[in-house]
Amino acid sequence: MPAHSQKPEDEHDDPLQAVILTDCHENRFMPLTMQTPRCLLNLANIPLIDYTLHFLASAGVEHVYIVTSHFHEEVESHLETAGWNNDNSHFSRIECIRSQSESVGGVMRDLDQYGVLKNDFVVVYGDLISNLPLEEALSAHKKRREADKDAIMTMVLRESGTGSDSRREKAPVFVIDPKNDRCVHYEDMSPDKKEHFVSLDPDLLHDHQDMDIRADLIDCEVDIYTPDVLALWTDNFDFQTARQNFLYSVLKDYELNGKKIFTHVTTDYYAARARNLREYDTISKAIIERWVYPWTPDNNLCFGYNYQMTKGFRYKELDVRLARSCQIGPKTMIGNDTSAGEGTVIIGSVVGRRCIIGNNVTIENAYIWDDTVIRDGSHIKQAIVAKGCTIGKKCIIEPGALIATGVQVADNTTVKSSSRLTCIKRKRDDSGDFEPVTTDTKVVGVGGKGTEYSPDPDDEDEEDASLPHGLVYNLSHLTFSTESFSDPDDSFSDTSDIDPSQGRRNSTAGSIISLASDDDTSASERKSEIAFHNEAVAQLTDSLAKGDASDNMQLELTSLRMVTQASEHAMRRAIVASFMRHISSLVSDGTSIASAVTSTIKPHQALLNRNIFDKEKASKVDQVDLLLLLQSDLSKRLDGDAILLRVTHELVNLDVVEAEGIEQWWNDERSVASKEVTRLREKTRQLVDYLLRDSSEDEDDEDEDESD
Amino acid sequence: MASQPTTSSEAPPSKSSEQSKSAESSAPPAASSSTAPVATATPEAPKLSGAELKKRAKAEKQAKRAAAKAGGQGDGHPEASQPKKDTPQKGSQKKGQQQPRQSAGAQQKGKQQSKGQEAGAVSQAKKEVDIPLRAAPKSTPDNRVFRQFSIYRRTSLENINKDVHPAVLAFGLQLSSYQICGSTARCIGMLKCFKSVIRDYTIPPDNTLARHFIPHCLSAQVEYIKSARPTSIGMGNAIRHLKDAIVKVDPEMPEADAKAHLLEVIDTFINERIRAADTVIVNAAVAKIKDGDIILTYANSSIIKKVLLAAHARGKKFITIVVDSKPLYEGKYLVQDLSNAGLETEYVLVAAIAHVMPRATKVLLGAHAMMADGRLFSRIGTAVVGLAAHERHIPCIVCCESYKFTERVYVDSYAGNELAPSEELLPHDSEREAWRREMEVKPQLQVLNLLYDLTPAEYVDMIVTELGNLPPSSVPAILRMLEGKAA
Amino acid sequence: MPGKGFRTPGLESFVDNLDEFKLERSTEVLIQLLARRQISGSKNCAIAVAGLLLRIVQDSPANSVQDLLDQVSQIGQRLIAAQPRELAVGNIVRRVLGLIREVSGIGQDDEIRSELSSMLDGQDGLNRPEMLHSISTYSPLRHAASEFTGASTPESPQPIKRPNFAQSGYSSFAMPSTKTAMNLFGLLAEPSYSPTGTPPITNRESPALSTKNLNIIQEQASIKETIQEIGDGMRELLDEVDLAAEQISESATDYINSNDMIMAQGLSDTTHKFLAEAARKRKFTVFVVEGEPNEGQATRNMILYGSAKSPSDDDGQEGTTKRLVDLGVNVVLIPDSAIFAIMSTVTKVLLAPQAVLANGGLVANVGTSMIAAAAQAHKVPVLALSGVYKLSPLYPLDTDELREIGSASGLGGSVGSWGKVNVMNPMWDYVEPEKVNLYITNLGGHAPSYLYRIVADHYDKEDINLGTDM
Amino acid sequence: MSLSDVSSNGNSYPQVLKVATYHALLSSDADLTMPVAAIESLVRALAAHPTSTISETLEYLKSLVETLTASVPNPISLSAGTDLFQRYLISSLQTRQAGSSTDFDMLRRHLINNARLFVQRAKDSRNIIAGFGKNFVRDGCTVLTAGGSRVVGALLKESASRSAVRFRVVYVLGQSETPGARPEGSDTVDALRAQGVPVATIGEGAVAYSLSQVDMVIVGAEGVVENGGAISRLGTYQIGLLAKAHSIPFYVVAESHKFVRLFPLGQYDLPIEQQVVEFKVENEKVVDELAKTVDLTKSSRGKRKLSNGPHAVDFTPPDLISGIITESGVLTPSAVSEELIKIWF
Repeated sequence: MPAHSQKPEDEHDDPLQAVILTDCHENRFMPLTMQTPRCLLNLANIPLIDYTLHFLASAGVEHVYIVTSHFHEEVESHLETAGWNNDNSHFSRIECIRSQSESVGGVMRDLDQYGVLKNDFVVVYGDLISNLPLEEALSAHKKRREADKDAIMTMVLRESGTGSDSRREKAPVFVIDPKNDRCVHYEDMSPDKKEHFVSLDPDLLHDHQDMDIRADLIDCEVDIYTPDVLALWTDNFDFQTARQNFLYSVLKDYELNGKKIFTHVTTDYYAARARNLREYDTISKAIIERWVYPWTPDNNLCFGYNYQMTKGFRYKELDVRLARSCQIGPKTMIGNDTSAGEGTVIIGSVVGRRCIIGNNVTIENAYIWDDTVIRDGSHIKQAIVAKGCTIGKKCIIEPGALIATGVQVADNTTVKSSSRLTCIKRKRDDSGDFEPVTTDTKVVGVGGKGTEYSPDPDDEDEEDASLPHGLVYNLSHLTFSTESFSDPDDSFSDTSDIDPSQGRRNSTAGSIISLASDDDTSASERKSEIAFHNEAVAQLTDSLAKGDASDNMQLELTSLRMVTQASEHAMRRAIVASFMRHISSLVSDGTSIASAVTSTIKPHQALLNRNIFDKEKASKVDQVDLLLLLQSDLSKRLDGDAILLRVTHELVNLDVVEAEGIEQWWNDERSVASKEVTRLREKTRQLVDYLLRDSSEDEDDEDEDESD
Repeated sequence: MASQPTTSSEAPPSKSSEQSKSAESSAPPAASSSTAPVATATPEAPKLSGAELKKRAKAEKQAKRAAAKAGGQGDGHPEASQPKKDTPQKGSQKKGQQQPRQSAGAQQKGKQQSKGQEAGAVSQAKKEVDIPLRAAPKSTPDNRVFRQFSIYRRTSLENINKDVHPAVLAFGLQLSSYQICGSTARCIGMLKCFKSVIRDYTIPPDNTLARHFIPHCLSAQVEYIKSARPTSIGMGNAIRHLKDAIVKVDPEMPEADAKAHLLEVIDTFINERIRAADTVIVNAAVAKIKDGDIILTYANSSIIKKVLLAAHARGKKFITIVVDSKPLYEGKYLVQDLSNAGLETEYVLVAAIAHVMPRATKVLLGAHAMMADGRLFSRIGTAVVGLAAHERHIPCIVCCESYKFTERVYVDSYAGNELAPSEELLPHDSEREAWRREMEVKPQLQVLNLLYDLTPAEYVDMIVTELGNLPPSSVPAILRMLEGKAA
Repeated sequence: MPGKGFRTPGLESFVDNLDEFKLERSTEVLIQLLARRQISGSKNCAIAVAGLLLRIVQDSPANSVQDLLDQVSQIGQRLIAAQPRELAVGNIVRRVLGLIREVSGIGQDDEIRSELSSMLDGQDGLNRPEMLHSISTYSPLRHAASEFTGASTPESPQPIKRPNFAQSGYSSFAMPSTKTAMNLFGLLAEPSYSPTGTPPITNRESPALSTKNLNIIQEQASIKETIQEIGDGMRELLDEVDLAAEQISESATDYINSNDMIMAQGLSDTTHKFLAEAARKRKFTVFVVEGEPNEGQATRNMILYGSAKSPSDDDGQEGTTKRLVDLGVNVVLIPDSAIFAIMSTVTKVLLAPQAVLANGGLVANVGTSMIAAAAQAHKVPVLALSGVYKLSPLYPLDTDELREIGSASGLGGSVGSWGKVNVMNPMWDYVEPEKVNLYITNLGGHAPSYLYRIVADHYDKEDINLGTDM
Repeated sequence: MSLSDVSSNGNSYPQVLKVATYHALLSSDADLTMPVAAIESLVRALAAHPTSTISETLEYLKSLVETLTASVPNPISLSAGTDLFQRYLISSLQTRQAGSSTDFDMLRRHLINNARLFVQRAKDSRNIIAGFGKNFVRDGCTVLTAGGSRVVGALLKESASRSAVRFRVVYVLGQSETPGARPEGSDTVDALRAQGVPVATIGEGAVAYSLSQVDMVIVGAEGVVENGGAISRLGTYQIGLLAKAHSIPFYVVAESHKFVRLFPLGQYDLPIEQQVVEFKVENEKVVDELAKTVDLTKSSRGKRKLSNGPHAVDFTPPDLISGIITESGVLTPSAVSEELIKIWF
């Protein structure tokens, strides 16, 4: 980037261009997005698209083309007011292109028609918030391009930390050749999909010595295109989406088109898209917590803002009137000309400009947009109240509620959780313009204005059922244990006795939901248990595969345990899970059950012994526990009963489990808790009977006092 | 240039091991004898010299340790140290090539020689405890810093003493890779390993446990553990405790019983001096936490974690600020665990201490060791935190089990400190590579990665021990008490 | 590669475009660059701002110095607003304003004052008769008469944005110079222009008026060369900023002795030059404190390549500056945590402030205050190296507001990975005056308690409150 | 001593008059500070006194000043005023083409005509201080103050008037000397509470105890001396020490006309002699010095006796002071001496 190497002119010879896609068809923010496109919604009191534009400006982009559709005028007028397209702006050209097409593919083809994009350009979405520097990616792209005409595209991806937030609804899997960052395969894995595996073309394997298969990448769809890409889109008129269709198939038939697509992975920068309300929420928080520095409120990037920050991420504009007894909690943002009355508490919320907030109002983790009036004694929690609304006295807005522009809620009304109020609806005719709704007093109370939003029938089909709408919802149906990637059937063994959503929540901590639920420690303990379990199982399975000595495995386990303070039970569960997984994999590879079992158990009896501490004791809790775990684990597996028999037998032979242990297990009602477990243990019956007949025991304490 | 360190290094070893702390007669010959070939070997093959150096370094170390150990138990030492002196010699030959692949960032063949050299240079350097005038022009004062400690880190299972028990082997690796970190965890881990060692040990005919076990079995383990990472004071105390017990074992006692007894001894140590102590301390410390407190802590001390979790469990409402720093970033684990447990937490790096300290109401610190004069020996950076707290009159509480107390007294943070490999300070492999290359050719460029520092007693307001809460000044009193108990 | 690649906007691109863009655009661009922190560091900011202002002065349509002043101070305030914590911006603007006054001798032009005071009366309840009294420190002609020239009727042009102290981290710092000497007398001074509006004494008034009119006349006559002159002055200012580091380093050998053990907070350009200069005569050791999380990379590169950028992203032209190690300095890189441990062997501490405040305190990269404290605890002298352009006339009212707080991702991990933990990454520290022993500027060494004087010499009282609010 | 030998030139009438004027002024106008009262009374005297030549006037003034200082128990801040006045005369005479009588008359007239104006200015300067001094009081901070300083009062009230800033005050109230009377500062406390500012009143003994929750200390001063130290109500010094010990910023608020040309080296180096530390043994009664000092006839030239009354002061050395807030901005103590030097040389 140093200047000396470059005359300023050539910026004008080949200016860096960019395309912003402001996707029109948008239901997740409904009814908020009825009259305004999503890219103009306020996030932390600034329209989304401004972040995107600043992002491009900071990358040195000179020409910007904004693809709009229904809301062409709105976008243009915004550019006008925000001074983006006056002649002093950073962009020497900024232009709105109206496109009727509903899909990315369509837009791309239109762009190709339009033919303004002569040289490499950046493609982003109008809801992108990011502070990552494109420079490296751009120059790398440029380099490759010069080297190889077919290097047509570079995707800029961000590494998510573990349990990152922006990863909830999509789990893209990129297969990348680490040597040249080339992306050789892409698969889109949404969590609700049942099958969790990537199918690789075998040829890849000998084309590339090593490949990274990464599911930890956050894809904000920041791409660097060469004009050829547009051509490619045009050639394949059936492509709709940029990833599932375009990327996937271009990579797939590399043989045909010979086009190469590359990735650029950044680690410690922020990039996210406000695709749904929960992301909207997390991003707002991220901005307030300055993750997106320098895109922080108090940097007042956009003209006319003058936020100041005080301790604890409290942002106030110059002219905010607060009563003496009014408390402003941390992570709060309040716009100009807003006043808050006595005894009012505002925590972790964003309040827009010109709002009037009465006395004794509580606003918690909520988003109040401009010009809204909130009367005395109302409580608002984890909700969005759009522009120009009125909330009456002593109202309660329950978590997840969505109140669209202009709605008026009468006094003493309770707005139900996750209800979405609006006061306009789209006309039935296809004119696309709006008409006021008939007020439903049940919802907004007598004297209120507005009603529950009902998605238009023609939108329904586009609603992706699996996708969450509200700010608050149960994530459990979306979650998947990290392990379930490697080996689906095991994901049960966690879920069986721990609800992963519990654990998951913590990892999504920071999102609104977590605030609601995280305070109970049980959840967090389970979280750490899950963590331990997955970790341990992973460790053990591959050391089993590697055939490590059980000593090392034990040490690994204990060290892991020291970190998570997992219970002995957890230890056993981990061991059982991994062992059984190993066995069943052996079996599925055609090994006989018997040999599979012995080969797995025998070398590691020490390990098992170390985790059974009740040899002397009369009641063999641990052994019973072990067996129960076996039972439950195997109940999910192919011919589990046979394996169970083998395993128990093996265990008895190795004196890992004593006859009493078996006996107590057999008589334990938990072992007949459910139908299939009972079925499972049938095969083992004769063994048990045999054992119970002659309970001959020989003493042996194997490393017993390893216990802690 | 490259061979510079070696050439300057003929003389040092012998003189060094003289005044190496508890050195006694038998060590120096051993050391210097092992060095003799090196001196000649060096010039023609720098590659060799690297390996050689390491070898000599190692040999010396062992000799020295042998010496040190000799202090511990009477005779039987010479034959003990004999085998050890040559095993490494053939071994470390290989090690020259070995080293690179082991070292953290995967590196290529190209580096071997230099790698060896670096380690060699340092391990050789560390022997010169004083700065001989002769070396003055070449070595400016600061080199002192380096010459004092061992930077030697075993990262492989190559050529170790055959007597080392597998459990101990694994343990060693976890030490050197920080998988087991924090003095308490290390101490417990070690003792556990010793238990399995004792279990698998059999007294050879016509010998007694008291006389045979330490020199022929235990010492090997200790050596190895030390070679993985210098033992902490707590571990030292534990070892001494064990040795005492062993020496006291009645020769008449049947083997099984004796072993059982020793296991017993270890268990009681773990349970009384560490586990029970912890619970007592936790209770005492929790009592000091009030609602609305803002507790600031540094790095990741196991005991502090227990305290905070316990306090939270007992429904106290407080905020925890975790201050963290290079090289280990342990605080990240702490803060995650706390936050998972539902505590309200904040996280900053130590540089930002001035920003967070004013808000803090109490400072809780863990200890690596307590010096007899009440100074706190703990993770590097602790001193700064202590200072910041002291400046603002914020009470600074140290939680420390009494088994970490030591009669030793240091005046500055150099004494008794541990120097970790400099790579750990450098983020990327590429950068490590660049620095390593640079540091070879430019001896005046160094990266200093100390692991501990010494906090002046006046920065500490209270020490919570299982024997009660006490001011730093009464640490020696406690020590006396403990001596009394032991005797 | 960037050669033909795209370049992220920054100081270079700005300076290059300065001449071709329209003035307005350049201004906008600079404001954005500052706000986006794409131009950061006191030196870069100073250069950029000075560059822009120079341009303004050169092709300003202003037909009176007054217009020029207004123009500059308006744009100046917007620049300050863009990055209020980067005090260098404000400093340069004030310096330029002062310069204009000095050159044009408008120092005692009452219009500004009366207007200024009127604004102050009006909006801040501040009225300070003595201010009307004060003579610009720059004014070469300090004729006693000036003290009587009274403003008859303040015809105030567009009101300057009111210094809204409520939000500002700063307050004006008194100018103890002749003018404040006068303002002790302010109480008893001639009332002619007092807000209480006692009828002025006529025969005092006339000469005043005449002198004033005179001023204005000769102004309009000489406006062109005045502006010429101002331009030259500003170029000097630019040079001062440019050469500050060198000038400071010239005195290096007075402060660093052989076998010194220096601890340096990072390796800023200034520090580097300073040490390099000293290394030519002396042999010493420097412990470089890394300055994680924000400065670490730069520091390491500075040691290794002699430039803050690693050669890779500096296409091949590293080693422009000679590295300390090549000069025979013992360089020891230490992490921030090791400060206290090392301090016992250190003989001097070198700080490189972002900005220096009039009370003798300073703002520098985070960790500095910790170092200063440790040094104090060990009774180690602390030297701060700072160009005069970093010396700000502001008094820190709220030290929290001096500090830039950066992105937590500097501490590694992404938002999600931190869960509910509140991660903070402050980038700057404030160091109290009593923790600094000596300031070494391009004018020489000063005790912190004396800085107020240097401030007085470099800034014109009128300009101090300039847009401190944003 | 008798009135007659007070003045050098026998003419005693104006003396009495103006000493009376001084006290009258002080009592008449509550927020009139001693230096200003002094100045004004000087001006009036000047008006009454038909002097023609410069030297004569100066001479006359000198004598006036002496009487005046002689007349009050604690002349420190008063002398600030008188000094200022004299210096102003002299310096402004010098700046003019010295000696030309028209100029002198001019000056004289200016002074006489604008007596009220000076007072007004003095009061304005207080407002100015309040006007920007209030910026020291940040949102959510706690201020500790002591004594009955009107400037500090004004400053705090001003701050309280800003809705953006919510702050708390810890007010140190000494016990009132005359039993029954409320300790000085109580009215400020009431005023603040009336404005909704939470105020805690503590005894002087509780300062150290409360400091840990205080963000800054703001006190007034009777006089600011040459080394930048402050002479202020008894008890200020100890607060300064404590603030230093807790590294809490300690600000002194004073109008610039309170700058005194005085260089005390310590507590007992003040131009007045106070019987603060009085050693007694049983049944030895201490004479009530206070009563005496009030009436003139008792008072002797030079140092006046003054017991631990409301006027007792102590000296806060500059190293304890973080900043001196004057109407022209914040001065570091080091800057003060320069100020004064400039007036006198």
